[in-house]
Amino acid sequence: MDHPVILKISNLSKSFGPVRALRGVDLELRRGEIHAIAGENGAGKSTLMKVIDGILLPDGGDIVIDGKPVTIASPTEAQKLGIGFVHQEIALCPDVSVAENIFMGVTNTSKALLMNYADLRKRASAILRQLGDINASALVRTLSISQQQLVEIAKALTLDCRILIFDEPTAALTEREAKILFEIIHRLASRGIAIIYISHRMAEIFDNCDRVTVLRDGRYITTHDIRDTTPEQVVAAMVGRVIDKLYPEKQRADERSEEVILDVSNLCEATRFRDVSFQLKKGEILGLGGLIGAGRSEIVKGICRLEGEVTGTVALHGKPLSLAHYGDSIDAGMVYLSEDRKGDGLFLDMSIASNISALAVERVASRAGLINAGRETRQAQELGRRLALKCGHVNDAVSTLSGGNQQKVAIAKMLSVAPKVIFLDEPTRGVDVGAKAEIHRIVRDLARSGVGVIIISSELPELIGVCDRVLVVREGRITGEVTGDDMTEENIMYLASIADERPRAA
Amino acid sequence: ASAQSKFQCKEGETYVMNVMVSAHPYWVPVYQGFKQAAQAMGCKTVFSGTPDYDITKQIASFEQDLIKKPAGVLLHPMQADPFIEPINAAIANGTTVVTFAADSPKSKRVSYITSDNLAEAKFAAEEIVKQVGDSAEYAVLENPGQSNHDLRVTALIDYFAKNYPKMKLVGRQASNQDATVANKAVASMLQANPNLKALWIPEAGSAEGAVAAVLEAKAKVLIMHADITPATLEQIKAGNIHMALSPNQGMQGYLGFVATFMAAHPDLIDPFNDYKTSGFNPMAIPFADNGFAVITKENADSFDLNKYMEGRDPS
Amino acid sequence: MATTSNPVNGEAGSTGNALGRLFRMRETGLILIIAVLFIVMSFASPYFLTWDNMRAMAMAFAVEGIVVVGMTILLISGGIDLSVGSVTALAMVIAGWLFLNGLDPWTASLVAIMACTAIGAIMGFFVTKVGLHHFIVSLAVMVIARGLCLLGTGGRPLGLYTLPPEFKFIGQGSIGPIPVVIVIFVLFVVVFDFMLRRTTIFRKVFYTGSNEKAAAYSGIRTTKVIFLTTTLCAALSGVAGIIYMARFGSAQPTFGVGMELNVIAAAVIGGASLKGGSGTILGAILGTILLSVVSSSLALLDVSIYWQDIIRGSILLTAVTIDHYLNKRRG
Amino acid sequence: MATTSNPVNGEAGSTGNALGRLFRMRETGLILIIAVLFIVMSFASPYFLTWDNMRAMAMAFAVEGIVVVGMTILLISGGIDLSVGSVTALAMVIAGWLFLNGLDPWTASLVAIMACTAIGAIMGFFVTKVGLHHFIVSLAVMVIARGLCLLGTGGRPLGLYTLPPEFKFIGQGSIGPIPVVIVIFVLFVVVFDFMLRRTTIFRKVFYTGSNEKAAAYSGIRTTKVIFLTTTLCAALSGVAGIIYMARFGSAQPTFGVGMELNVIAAAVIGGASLKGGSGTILGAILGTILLSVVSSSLALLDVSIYWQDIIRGSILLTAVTIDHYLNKRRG
Ligand SMILES: Nc1ncnc2c1ncn2[C@@H]1O[C@H](COP(=O)(O)OP(=O)(O)OP(=O)(O)O)[C@@H](O)[C@H]1O
Ligand SMILES: Nc1ncnc2c1ncn2[C@@H]1O[C@H](COP(=O)(O)OP(=O)(O)OP(=O)(O)O)[C@@H](O)[C@H]1O
Ligand SMILES: [Mg+2]
Ligand SMILES: [Mg+2]
Repeated sequence: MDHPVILKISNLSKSFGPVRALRGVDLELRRGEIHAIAGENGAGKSTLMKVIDGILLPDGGDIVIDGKPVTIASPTEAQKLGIGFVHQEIALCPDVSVAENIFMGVTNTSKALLMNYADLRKRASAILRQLGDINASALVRTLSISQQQLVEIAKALTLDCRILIFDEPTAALTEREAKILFEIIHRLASRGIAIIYISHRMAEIFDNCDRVTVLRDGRYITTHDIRDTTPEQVVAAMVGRVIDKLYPEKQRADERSEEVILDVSNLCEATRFRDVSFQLKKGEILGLGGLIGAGRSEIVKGICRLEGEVTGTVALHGKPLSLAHYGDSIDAGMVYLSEDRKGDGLFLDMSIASNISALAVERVASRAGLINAGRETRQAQELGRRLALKCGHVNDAVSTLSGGNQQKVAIAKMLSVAPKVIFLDEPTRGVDVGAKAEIHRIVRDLARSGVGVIIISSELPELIGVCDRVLVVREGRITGEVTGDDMTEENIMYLASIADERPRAA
Repeated sequence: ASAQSKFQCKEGETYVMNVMVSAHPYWVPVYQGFKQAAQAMGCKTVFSGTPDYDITKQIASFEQDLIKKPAGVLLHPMQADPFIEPINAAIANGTTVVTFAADSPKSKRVSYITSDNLAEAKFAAEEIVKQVGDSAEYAVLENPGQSNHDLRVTALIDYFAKNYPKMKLVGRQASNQDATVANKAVASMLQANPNLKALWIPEAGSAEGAVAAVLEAKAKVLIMHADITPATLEQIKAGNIHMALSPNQGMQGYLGFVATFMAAHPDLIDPFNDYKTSGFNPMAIPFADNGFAVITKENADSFDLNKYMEGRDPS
Repeated sequence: MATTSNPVNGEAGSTGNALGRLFRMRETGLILIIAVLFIVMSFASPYFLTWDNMRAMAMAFAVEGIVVVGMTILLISGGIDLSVGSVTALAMVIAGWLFLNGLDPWTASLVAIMACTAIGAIMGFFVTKVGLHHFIVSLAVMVIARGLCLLGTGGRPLGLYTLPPEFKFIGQGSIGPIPVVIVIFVLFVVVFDFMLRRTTIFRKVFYTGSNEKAAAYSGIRTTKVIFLTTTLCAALSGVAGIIYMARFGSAQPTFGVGMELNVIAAAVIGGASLKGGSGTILGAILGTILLSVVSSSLALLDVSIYWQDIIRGSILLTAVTIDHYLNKRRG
Repeated sequence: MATTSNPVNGEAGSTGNALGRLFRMRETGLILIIAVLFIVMSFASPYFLTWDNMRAMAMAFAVEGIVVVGMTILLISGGIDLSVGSVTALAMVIAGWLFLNGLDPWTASLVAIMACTAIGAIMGFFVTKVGLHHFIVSLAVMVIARGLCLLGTGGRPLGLYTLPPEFKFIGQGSIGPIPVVIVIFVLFVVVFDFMLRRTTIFRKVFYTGSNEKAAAYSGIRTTKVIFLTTTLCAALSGVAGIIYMARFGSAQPTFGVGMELNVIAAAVIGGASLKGGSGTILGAILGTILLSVVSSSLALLDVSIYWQDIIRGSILLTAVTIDHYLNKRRG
């Protein structure tokens, strides 16, 4: 029953200066299988994929395709060998239409002299229709981050390939899009295409993949048939220990408080949302659920005056706030972790330390406004340790970190100001299981210590696992609320997608 | 009309003075002379050209002048050859052209009015020898590409080489009419040549920077330059610049106007030559020298352009 | 949703009719502004809307327009070139010098253009292989090329009055009532505008400029693209230099000083981004026309030279502000 | 057992001694290159390593260095300013004109600097409120400011020989053996270098230039930052203009043409990125020194003017290439 091996990698290694990202990695990929790669943040998964795609040249090791040893020197050569790649970091051309982005690789190798835009648009629309609602003529610049992720996926689907790599494609997607994606992936696999699938979501791996290979610290650890293993085993192989609890304990009954930290009422914005009212109580973690584009991010950004002209009132600890600007919101103690860490979360070329202090540089400065480099470094080290940040030195540029570690820097930045209310938009996007549990624990500690926490997550298990209460948003309105045992994926999905807005019978 | 002088313009008869880098102060007294002559003869004048150092733009402005059918244009062509066709086309269409301060010799322009750069250079050379002797070190600044400045410099060097072979050229730097560049260049020259005795500069802008460098280095160097600006004038008064040679801009404009007017009215003359059969303009003056003035401490007060322009209309 | 699509980038929203498409075009704002300028000017001066004035105005920007084409493509790919003025002058000087030394003017011109192309290739090398920034490389080349001009001529213009009439025809002749220079200019604009909008090769220029990494991930050899656009810009500067030479019948070592700012400004006014990824030839040429019409108009109206710069700068600022509001969406 | 890779640590950086830190500095490459140039020159000319020559060379870049400071800060914030030359000239013209009309030179200078600051604020307004690009706004302002210079002087330099000696002292005096100009220059460099490295306010300039959106998402009022850096650059140009005026004893309406390229080049050579987010004052000043030392050396050696540009451009290209390799990591 075993299909023939299409790609075989042995003893592959790759270093970035002193950082040994890959040290003797093996991988075997068979026709028609969906092969998961698991590993902590910075384990070397993306680096391995970049080597396979010809973006990075390995320092040593062999790559064999169809029994023939190959060297893959560029993405073009990878394409010729039939390798397609959906990148972890979205890499699209913002000034160019969706259709052209999708067919960029095809255009590149095409022998045609002239562009056929009508045809591109037609074909792009056909692919996009499977994935979601995106206009093929829109400029990528105007898309939300999740829509861009879908475009990335669409891009890979156009390639005529035998090996297709997905590097955390669902990190920015909701359950619904992820489900569609898996249908597509299974279809492709059944046609004999070999799929490499990288994810930190164990459920996805176990629901969809055939085999899983685990990397740790750039080393090959093991490969298992999914049928012969369990999530616990995989996680243990990843982190080298057993993680017993993925989610921290929820709010206990005796911890419930009627004290309102944040009171939002009748918040409206011209186009994106209206009549948003809710209360955040002391000690609880409030979740916002919904489909892509429902407007969750917009609501939260509206509350802390990051975007849009909003009306309505926001009161913190009973005191109505008059915020003109996000700076005021930070001063008042409300901070927002962006869902787009690369676009508006981080200063990629700047050091880890200065990224972490960016939210309030004053905190690492003397009263006269002089930055104390020692204090800045120490702050970064402390927060880095708390979040298990894996990096060389806190003075290195953030761009040298793996995706998940960049996310940790973004979170560290939020924590640096000791906020009163913290809005976390997709806080564990791309973060590995261990660190995720760590972040969840930190969030719970924050809530316990009286900080208001609101989490937006497209990963329903996370929402359910972490939050005490979930508000569901659809088309810019809050359409329902679930708590306790009602917090199920079905209920949330139902509220997020029903056509009419009948209040749900409790 | 018989009572009126023939040296008068008809109603609306207009003469244009067209230049490049039109905001340069050099043109100001030239245009005053041009206007004074025109007013005396009841003619209208227009000052035109391009503010840029750009030949394409100057040609465009020249061609746009022609659209308005002026009687004549007194032109300072930025480059000789590019203006051949435009000048010839203008003359074919009934607008006469006279050049000044720079020429387009291969064109059919009727006359050329200029100061004699060779004479200026020779005068400067003799004056330098008079002041510092005939066996001293000297240096020059220059602006490669600008013909009249080139001439002032090369003529002086040649003159020394031929007549005073013991004069030693120790520095030759491009300053491109920029005071700061000149300042830097002269500062270095002074370091490299402690025995430098004299400095010849073909225009005034560079002289402003050069004199600052000489003062900053506390060196004793004789500075001579061509043209004049209020700043160098004050340096002359203070004795920091020895002397400046300034073309008679007023005469250049005045003579320029008269020559253009004459060229536009060839019927006023019936000379003893073959102009009727050969078809050339009988009013042609192949070359007219407007002369130059020597500015020293003694007469400096008469060369204050700002004072001169008080109460006068620059346009 | 999110359909604020802009057809700048070839992907013309061909759903609407022709008129609708015109209104959505990036260039419409500029066309309107130029139209208003024309209307105002034709009231202000009876000479403005004459054939001769139009011809004179067009002649003033036509050759520079060819350089603008090259610069726009380079800007789209994310580069910039400060050396265009010097390289244009160098083309004149090389061709002129070779001609005066006995070569026929056509061969001389070809050699000169090839030399400029080589200079572009050298810049491309320093940018793509060494990894320096376009700005600094082209600045150095600007200085070096100017030096070569001076060295080749001793600082004096080369008189090329003896160029054969067939050659001068390029710069001075007319086809019917239309100057050859303008015909050549229109040809370059139309061809490159079409290629940039429609050919697969030039689309890669947009991809590279918009996000070099994304383009590279799609298999586009971005360094090759940048190398080529850098070379092309220098080559077109060389072509412009030859046409200038034919037009002026001389080679001027000091020609084109400061041209780079004018050329870049035209492209930017026309919608090219200094960050790369966007721009059109049509827009850049409209930018050139705008700048040129303003200068020409001030000269035609005999505006005092002491006021010209002030008015010119103010019109420029006003025009880009209006254009910006007309294209508000592109922030 | 969890991770064998480097733990988060900050000590590694501060463990090295001062020498080690020096070697890791961005500016070390430039310092080395300049040092080599000095060594070569001191063999080539006996006059090079004299106090007088050092003083003369320093005087050659000191005032422009103040503009370089402003430009570097502006570049770090992601902007650019082409108008610095015109604005410098305008400061001279305004102060000179007011002085000739009876105002005392100190007040006149203050008014002039305030006027330049206002021009910077206007540019800042167009960039941050209207949303235009720095390039095009400052280009328009460059033209307008030059026009104002011409209008204010009728194109003629203003002779200011009558400036009182206390005022001329700024530009021509010495404190001990050191010219006041150089003292002022060093003061500006030290103060701004320190502020840029250490103060929270200037750190926000880096954030803004590195990623404007992320800066906004960190609560930084990026438009305010950009407005201020734009204004500061113009104000420093004004200061430079006043010092030039005191030094030359005249106000030249055509002063500083082309200065912008020199100033930007210096900053870029010194490591400032045209994309914003990086750069240091020290580096930019080293860039200025490099450019200036090369020019001075060529003049000192009396290299033929026809060769100077070629050599200058080549040294520039060589220097940035070497510096690039010495800083390889920053690609
Ligand atoms: N360009 C680079 N320069 C220096 N170090 C790098 C670079 N890219 C990756 N690394 C390092 O290589 C290691 C592996 O990174 P990689 O991106 O492959 O991790 P990953 O397994 O994909 O992690 P994640 O789950 O967070 O995406 C990390 O330590 C990272 O910091
Ligand atoms: N910059 C923008 N320009 C125009 N429309 C935008 C922009 N950003 C977001 N939108 C639109 O606003 C709506 C809500 O956006 P958003 O994607 O942030 O919602 P969300 O509920 O947070 O979903 P997600 O899961 O994608 O974060 C969507 O229709 C989106 O397309
Ligand atoms: Mg990764
Ligand atoms: Mg969102």
